[in-house]
Amino acid sequence: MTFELILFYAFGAILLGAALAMISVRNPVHAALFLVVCFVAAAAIWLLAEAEFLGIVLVLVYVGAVMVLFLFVVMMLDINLAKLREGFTEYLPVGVVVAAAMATVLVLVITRYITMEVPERAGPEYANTEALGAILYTEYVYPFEIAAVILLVAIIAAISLTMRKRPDNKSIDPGQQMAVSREGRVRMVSMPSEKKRAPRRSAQGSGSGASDDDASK
Amino acid sequence: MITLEHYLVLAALLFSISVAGIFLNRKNVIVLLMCIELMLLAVNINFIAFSFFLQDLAGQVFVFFILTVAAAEAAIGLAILVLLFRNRGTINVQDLDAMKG
Amino acid sequence: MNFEIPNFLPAVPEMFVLGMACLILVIDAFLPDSRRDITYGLVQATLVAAAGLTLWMMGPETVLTFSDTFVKDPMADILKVAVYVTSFLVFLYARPYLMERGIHKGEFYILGLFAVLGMMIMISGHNLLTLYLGLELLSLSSYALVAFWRDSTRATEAAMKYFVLGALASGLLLYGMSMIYGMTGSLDIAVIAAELTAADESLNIPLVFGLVFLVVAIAFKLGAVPFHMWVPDVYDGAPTAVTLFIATAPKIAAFAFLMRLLVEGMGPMHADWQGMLIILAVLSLAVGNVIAIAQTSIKRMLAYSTIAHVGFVFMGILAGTDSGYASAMFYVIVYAITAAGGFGMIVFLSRKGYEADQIDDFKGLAQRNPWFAFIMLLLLFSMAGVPPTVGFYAKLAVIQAAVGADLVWLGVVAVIFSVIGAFYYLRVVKMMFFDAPKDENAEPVQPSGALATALSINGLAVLALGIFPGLLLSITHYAIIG
Amino acid sequence: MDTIYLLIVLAPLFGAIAAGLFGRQIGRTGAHTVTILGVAISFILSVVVFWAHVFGDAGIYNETVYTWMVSDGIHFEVGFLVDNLTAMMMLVVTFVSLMVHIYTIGYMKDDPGYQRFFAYISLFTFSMLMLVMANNFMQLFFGWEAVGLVSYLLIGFWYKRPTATYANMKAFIVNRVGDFGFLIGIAALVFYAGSLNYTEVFAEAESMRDATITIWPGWTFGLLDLALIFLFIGAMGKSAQVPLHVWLPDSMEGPTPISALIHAATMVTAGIFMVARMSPLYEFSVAALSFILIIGAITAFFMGLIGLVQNDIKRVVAYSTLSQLGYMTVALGASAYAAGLFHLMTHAFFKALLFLAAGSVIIAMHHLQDMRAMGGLRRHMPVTYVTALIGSLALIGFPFFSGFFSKDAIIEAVGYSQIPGATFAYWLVLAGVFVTALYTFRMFFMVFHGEERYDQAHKYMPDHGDDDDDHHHDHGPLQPKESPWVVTVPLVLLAIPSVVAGYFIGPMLFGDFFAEALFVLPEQDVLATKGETYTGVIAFVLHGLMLPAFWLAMAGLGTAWYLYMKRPELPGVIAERLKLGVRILEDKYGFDRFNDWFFAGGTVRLGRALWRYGDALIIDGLLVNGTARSIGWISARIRHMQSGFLYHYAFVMIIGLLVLMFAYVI
Amino acid sequence: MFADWPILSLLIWLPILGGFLVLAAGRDAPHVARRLGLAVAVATFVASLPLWFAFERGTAEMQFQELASWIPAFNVNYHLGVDGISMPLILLTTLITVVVVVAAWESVKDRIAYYMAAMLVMEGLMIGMFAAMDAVLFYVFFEAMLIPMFLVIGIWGGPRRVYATLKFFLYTFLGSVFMLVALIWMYIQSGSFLIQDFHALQIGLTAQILIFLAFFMAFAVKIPMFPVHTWLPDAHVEAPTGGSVILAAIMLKIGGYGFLRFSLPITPDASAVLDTLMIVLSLIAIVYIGVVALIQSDMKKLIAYSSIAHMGFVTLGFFLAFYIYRNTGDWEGASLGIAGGMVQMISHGFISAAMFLAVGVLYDRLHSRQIADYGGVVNTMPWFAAFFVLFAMANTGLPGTSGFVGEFMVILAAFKADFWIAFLAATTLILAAGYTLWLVKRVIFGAVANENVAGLSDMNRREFFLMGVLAFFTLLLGVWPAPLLDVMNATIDHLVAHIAQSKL
Repeated sequence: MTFELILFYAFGAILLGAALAMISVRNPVHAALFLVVCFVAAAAIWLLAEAEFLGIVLVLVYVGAVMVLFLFVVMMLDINLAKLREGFTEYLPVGVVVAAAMATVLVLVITRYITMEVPERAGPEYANTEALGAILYTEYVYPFEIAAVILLVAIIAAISLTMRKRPDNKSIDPGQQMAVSREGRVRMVSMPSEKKRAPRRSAQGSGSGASDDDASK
Repeated sequence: MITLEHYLVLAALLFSISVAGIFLNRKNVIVLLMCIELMLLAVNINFIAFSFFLQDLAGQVFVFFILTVAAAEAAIGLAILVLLFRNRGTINVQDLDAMKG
Repeated sequence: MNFEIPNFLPAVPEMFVLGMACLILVIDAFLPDSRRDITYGLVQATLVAAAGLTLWMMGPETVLTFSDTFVKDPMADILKVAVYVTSFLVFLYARPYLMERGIHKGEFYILGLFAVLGMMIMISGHNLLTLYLGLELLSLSSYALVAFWRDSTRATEAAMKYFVLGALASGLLLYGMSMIYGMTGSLDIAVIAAELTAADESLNIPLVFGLVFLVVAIAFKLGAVPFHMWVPDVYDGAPTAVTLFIATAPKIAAFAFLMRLLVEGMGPMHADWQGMLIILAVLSLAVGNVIAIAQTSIKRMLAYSTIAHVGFVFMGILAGTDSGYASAMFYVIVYAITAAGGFGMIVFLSRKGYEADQIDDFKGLAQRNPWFAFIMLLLLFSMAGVPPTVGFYAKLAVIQAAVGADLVWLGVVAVIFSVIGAFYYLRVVKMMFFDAPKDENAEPVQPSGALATALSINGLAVLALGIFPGLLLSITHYAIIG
Repeated sequence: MDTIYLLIVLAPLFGAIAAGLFGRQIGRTGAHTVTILGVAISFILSVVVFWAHVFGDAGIYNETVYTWMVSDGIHFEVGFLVDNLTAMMMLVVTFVSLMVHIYTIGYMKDDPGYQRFFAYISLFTFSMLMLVMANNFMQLFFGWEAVGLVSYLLIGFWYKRPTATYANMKAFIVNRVGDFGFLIGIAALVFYAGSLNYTEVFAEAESMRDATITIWPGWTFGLLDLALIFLFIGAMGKSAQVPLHVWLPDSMEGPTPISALIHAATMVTAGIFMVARMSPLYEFSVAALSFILIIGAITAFFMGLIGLVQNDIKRVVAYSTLSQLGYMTVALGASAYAAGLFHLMTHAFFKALLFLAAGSVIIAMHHLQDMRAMGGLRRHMPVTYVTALIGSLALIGFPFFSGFFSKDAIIEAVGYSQIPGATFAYWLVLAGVFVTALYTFRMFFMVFHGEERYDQAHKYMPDHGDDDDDHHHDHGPLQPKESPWVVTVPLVLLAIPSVVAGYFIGPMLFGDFFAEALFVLPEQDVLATKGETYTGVIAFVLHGLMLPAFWLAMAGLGTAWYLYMKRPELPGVIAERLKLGVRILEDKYGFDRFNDWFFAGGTVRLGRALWRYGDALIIDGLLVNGTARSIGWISARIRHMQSGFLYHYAFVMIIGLLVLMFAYVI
Repeated sequence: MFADWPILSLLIWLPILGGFLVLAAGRDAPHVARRLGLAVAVATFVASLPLWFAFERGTAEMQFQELASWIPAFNVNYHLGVDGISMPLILLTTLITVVVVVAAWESVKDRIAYYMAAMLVMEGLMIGMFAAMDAVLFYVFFEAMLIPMFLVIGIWGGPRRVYATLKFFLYTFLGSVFMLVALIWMYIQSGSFLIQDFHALQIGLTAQILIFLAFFMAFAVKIPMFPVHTWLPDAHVEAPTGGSVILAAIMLKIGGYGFLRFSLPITPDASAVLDTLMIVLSLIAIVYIGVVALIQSDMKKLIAYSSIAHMGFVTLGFFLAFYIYRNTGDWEGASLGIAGGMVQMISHGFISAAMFLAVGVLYDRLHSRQIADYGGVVNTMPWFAAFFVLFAMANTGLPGTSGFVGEFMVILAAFKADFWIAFLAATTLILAAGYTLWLVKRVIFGAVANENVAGLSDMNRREFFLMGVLAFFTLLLGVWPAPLLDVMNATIDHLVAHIAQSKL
């Protein structure tokens, strides 16, 4: 057993263990943290497969950004943990059986039918990032552009879905303030001469009406 | 010597775990999103392994894009999640049954 | 490193749409809520112009560019035009719906336009990567669109379900792609096909293994049983304007996706995926038609009917012949047009605070407005496949493909289920024509505006295409066979 | 000649159309004028034709009028075959019809359906003429059914009476049973001969004798026997032979003129005519002849017996008609076609006479038909009395009256016959003579002699038709008086041939009158045997006086006189003694009850069961709605697959994936 | 001179476009709708007359052919033509439509323009179906016809109209889709949708049997045969008078036409194998349905069942051929049976139309179809009673009426096949008389049953005209069927010669 293999097994075990933990823990924060462990372990394994750039990206982008986003959301949402506890063990057997069946099929096919010669390790002069960069902007320029669009869509979507004007927000719109005209603010009401209580009411009514108009602009 | 099978089996197991996670998880939508990330990770391992064993960078490029998309996906997913929480006050998967039949 | 500047010309429509999308995005940001019509107009103009561009550039030859990640062939051109047309109709129908509910926002059109772009990319994808990215672009836009009505609890829930299942399907697709990539060593569709032809027997199992994942993902996207579970809930939960969108044009793109992946890429493995598609087709026909009967919501009913229609589309494809593909393409386009009309009718009948998404809401439509009852009748009979509507020729074509592939039994199964299916379409017709309107909507429907005109044209198109199906059939034949 | 034949047929049709469709416009007088004119033209021309054929040298006329259609090489045509047989039938039909037309003017004078009635009887005349003049089976069948139709319309003429509408339906359906056989018989003949034309079919007769048909594996049947027996079933329906006789007594619900015309003189004899017309075929089938003989004999005797217990004057005559038809049938069965036809002719006259006389009585009794309320009418209605006496004597076969000749000829012919069953038939027809005389004079005495019992009229008044407008019987005690001339003249005119028609026995039976029309195998030619000894009318009568038939008739007459004139209380006592027998007779042997219960009721019960269990339960309930329901049920169940839960959806997807994988990878 | 004119296209599109015109012009003006509807119907009828007069007798060729490319992708053509089988049916259709349009004059009060339009469109579609020489064209018309009929029953029908119309639609739809598969299969084999090419196709026995069964599903439902007949009584009972008339007079004929046009010539060997089945089912229709008709308490249901029984004669006549051949060794008699079936179809078109119209006349007055609600109608409606009795008699197959001709021919032919077939078929003489006359007795005869009947008024001029027209044709065909047979004989002889050739 080579050192590489030992590393592989070690990280593999960490990866799988963390994955199992992730799907079984109750607390989503813990789950997120286990996922981080998964990513890190996977990054290590990728390094073993000479995908240095992607390994680093995984840690930087994923752990650094995406998982933080996850954690952020988890923390932000005030989730009732007690309620989230129910029903896991009840369906566990079925789930395990199906997952095991799936794993069995996958593993069987892989081990039985797929073999490739282990290639020579690249020399130290080989720069994975450079090679990747070279084709990314030439051969894969079209997908690259699409990826950009996808990110743009994600931005638009995220903003349009989550950004909202809070109705209880008390901020003032300066533009609106500036645009106000006299006519819009005060309405002169000619009233017939009246008796007793009636005049006060009517004056109040027209006044509030004017301010309503303003607010709606 | 790490053979292709090693990677692929690892990815397969990871894949199976994530699948199990998706349909076992009845508590929390956010964990579902994480399971999906896990699944993409498994796929990425596959691609990287193949890329290495085929000595072909296309696999890695693919992974690169998968990571990009996954990030975008996560953003949208989380946005929907937030929206869901705002609307319903819960992200319990079992409560998402307004539509059925 | 020898790198050539790629030929951008074939991708001009894509570039145009992208540019316009970005432009509109910017313009929209500066528009007040009351001026959203400008966004709408620009988007529609973009679609029209894109259609013009595509038609102008249309040619019989197959052009590959961007290192063979992009393909332009007659099928791509025609499907793109179909997407533009359908999307145009969709936006047209959606506008009054959005306006009445106060959600007439630019995002809808912009996301829609990005989705159209995603579809175009899928249609022109010639590489697993571009296909995947196009799919994701479409999917992500769709997820956002479904959740787009933020105040609707149902819409949000639907979006969540759609998203999770969609992501799962993407995962499966990627897993399959990784296997195909591993076995053939390439992401290029043409290379994959060539490798498959040359591949020896030992590779067969892992290839089928990968193929299963691809088929599952495609089935998910089209909504074939048992990967259909999202369809009813999403159709039901999404605002009707969005349902309208995701139920129509993306099916065309999904068809293209299927064509590129299975037919062009995995063509040599036809024998394998034929069997899978048969299973899916039969299941879709059965489950879709049977469950639709029990529905009370017309959106859910149409959702299940979509599932059944997917079964028919598969029937055309699994025949594995050019005429089969052409028939499936015909079917998909016809379905998109018809479904647009069907959902458009729901939009047409709905108003603020009243979604008209229950089958009951169609009661007495013939008394309230006979013309639109007639239009809806045409649409429903087209879905049921009753001549002289175009739906019949769609069914005729795919059944012919299946029978031509010596799958007579499949044709028989299909027609039996189409009879079961006819029942629930007829139920709607029955309510429209034979029942009295519900009390709360007894007043006549006043047709107004572009929606009414477009719906009429849509319905009559279903009839006109039924009386003269030759043109569209010839076009699809041209697209596939040349 | 063509024009004449066409005119004979079409004149009554024209009259019928005129009276039927434009009855309101032309009025009552117009209606009877035009129809009588039509029939009179027919009659006169028939006389001309008869003259030309019998005394002139007009050969057999057999021409096609027009081709009805051609299919598969078979020509379906309308055409006329006129020979002596046809000429005689035409004469009888048009003569009796004319008489009835005239009589009807008086009989129906108060009826609101006057024009309609004339239209019907004219239409009948047309149909009957089509029947007798047919030269092919299709036209025969046409006439056959058309007379049935008119009979249906006329029996139900007083459509307000439930009994009348019941009777006409019964008549039609029972006739249809016969027609059913008739049609199969025709089909069988066409099957072999490939033609509908008489001559062409007759030409095949001899060769058809050897043809067989397998009805059931292992059970072959002579084709000719089969065809002819089925044809005769048609005749049984039309000529009211047991067991298809049940409609005829009920048909008396119709107005009396049509009882005379249709149910005595003409239509019911169509069966006799048909068999005689088919003699070239029947001669080759001993089985069919034997069948005819036995059926005829049974009808002749047993239907006569029922006549003994009837109290309705028309029903007595009706049962007498049944019995006499039995005699004619027996004659046919014995190959004595000419005798049958001869009896047909004489019977037409005297039975029409009797019916019209009965009608005259009924008019006088204000539509009362029960003989128990009559009596002593001879004082009030001399003409009717005399003519009825002539008719009765003719019926019982009193020497020198027409019935004597024809009946004697039949009885003797049967006596000579060698057809299986002839002996049985002989004894029955002989016994029938006594019965005939008994019931005839029972009726005669009860009606015209004895004390007047009009005061009992209310007891026997029919309970139907009382909502009608003109059947007035609410005035004081009955004062019968002689009928008007339009009634009595036909009586007299019919009485004449009732007496003299018998004298044609020489040429008709033993001469060559029917030589061209009838065909009799020499070994079966009983009339020829009889004819060897025939020397003249007087000799025939004298010879007849030696025969048992005459004495039986006299005995019957005597018994009737004794029982109803001398000792009127005796019949009651006898009826008491022979309770069971009387019950059976009054029950008409239970035919009606059995038919109602078994055929009518059974079919309705069967229909109800088939409908309820076959159509409603199994096909609709189980198969059609059951399928719909089960699909709905399945739908309602499996829609719950769509549970709304995300993890279920994912689970289903994964299971789907696994299934595909297991199916295609492993 | 007419042979080159596009008469068939005219006959198809004139009523269809006319129907839409009626709809457009008469939506708010019932008078316009009625008059225009009648004008279109009459114009179509007049336009169909040249078919009769210019039709070349004595040839089995398709005449008045029109050919235009329609769906080149599938080699489907707009190919029309008529022969001796379809031409009389087209004329029947144009005539009956006039009758139906007139019949709706007063009795349809609600949405008359739609009604007229539905009827006219249906007319065009039915004519198209009879005239189609291309299988897809045939199928399109065949199915499209369901839509207007579906609406007619559903909108203007009785209380259970929804159940009835859904049943009608789904039954017929289920039947026809199998035919579609069969047509497609044959297209795959022959590369053409031309029906004549199908006729020429050599097909193995198993395939023939399957195709036969597919056609059987379509046409047996349509005609209808036992045991797929139960939609008919329901549809008839619930349909408005005009709907019943069209249904009985023409739509049922489509099944018979299909058997002649498709089943027999395309799958003669399968027909020979399965003819016992067909004959047994036909005889069941005659006997079983006849008995069931007897006990119906609803007039329309009774007549509907009687229609099924009469259609039993049609199918019986059609499928006797092989039996005759087996029994006698030659084909003589086969065309007699087929011609008999055809005559029966035409005749039934008149008689059933008249019977349903008669029920409609009563229904318009008392709004009941229950026999028990009537009695003694003759007292108040003598002219109606006269017509009713006439048509009742025609229904029982009385010679001199058209009802007789077909039955007579079929029974003659049946005897050539087998004694028992003829025997059972002939029982219709008794059964038909039973149920029809019992109906007559209960409805028409007797004393006035209740004050409703006492208040009836006799037919008006319009009703009189309708009855008169149908009576005229019923009698004409009964007295002189030769012209009809002259038209059909050549075609039928050709058909028999064709089916005598094995395709194996």
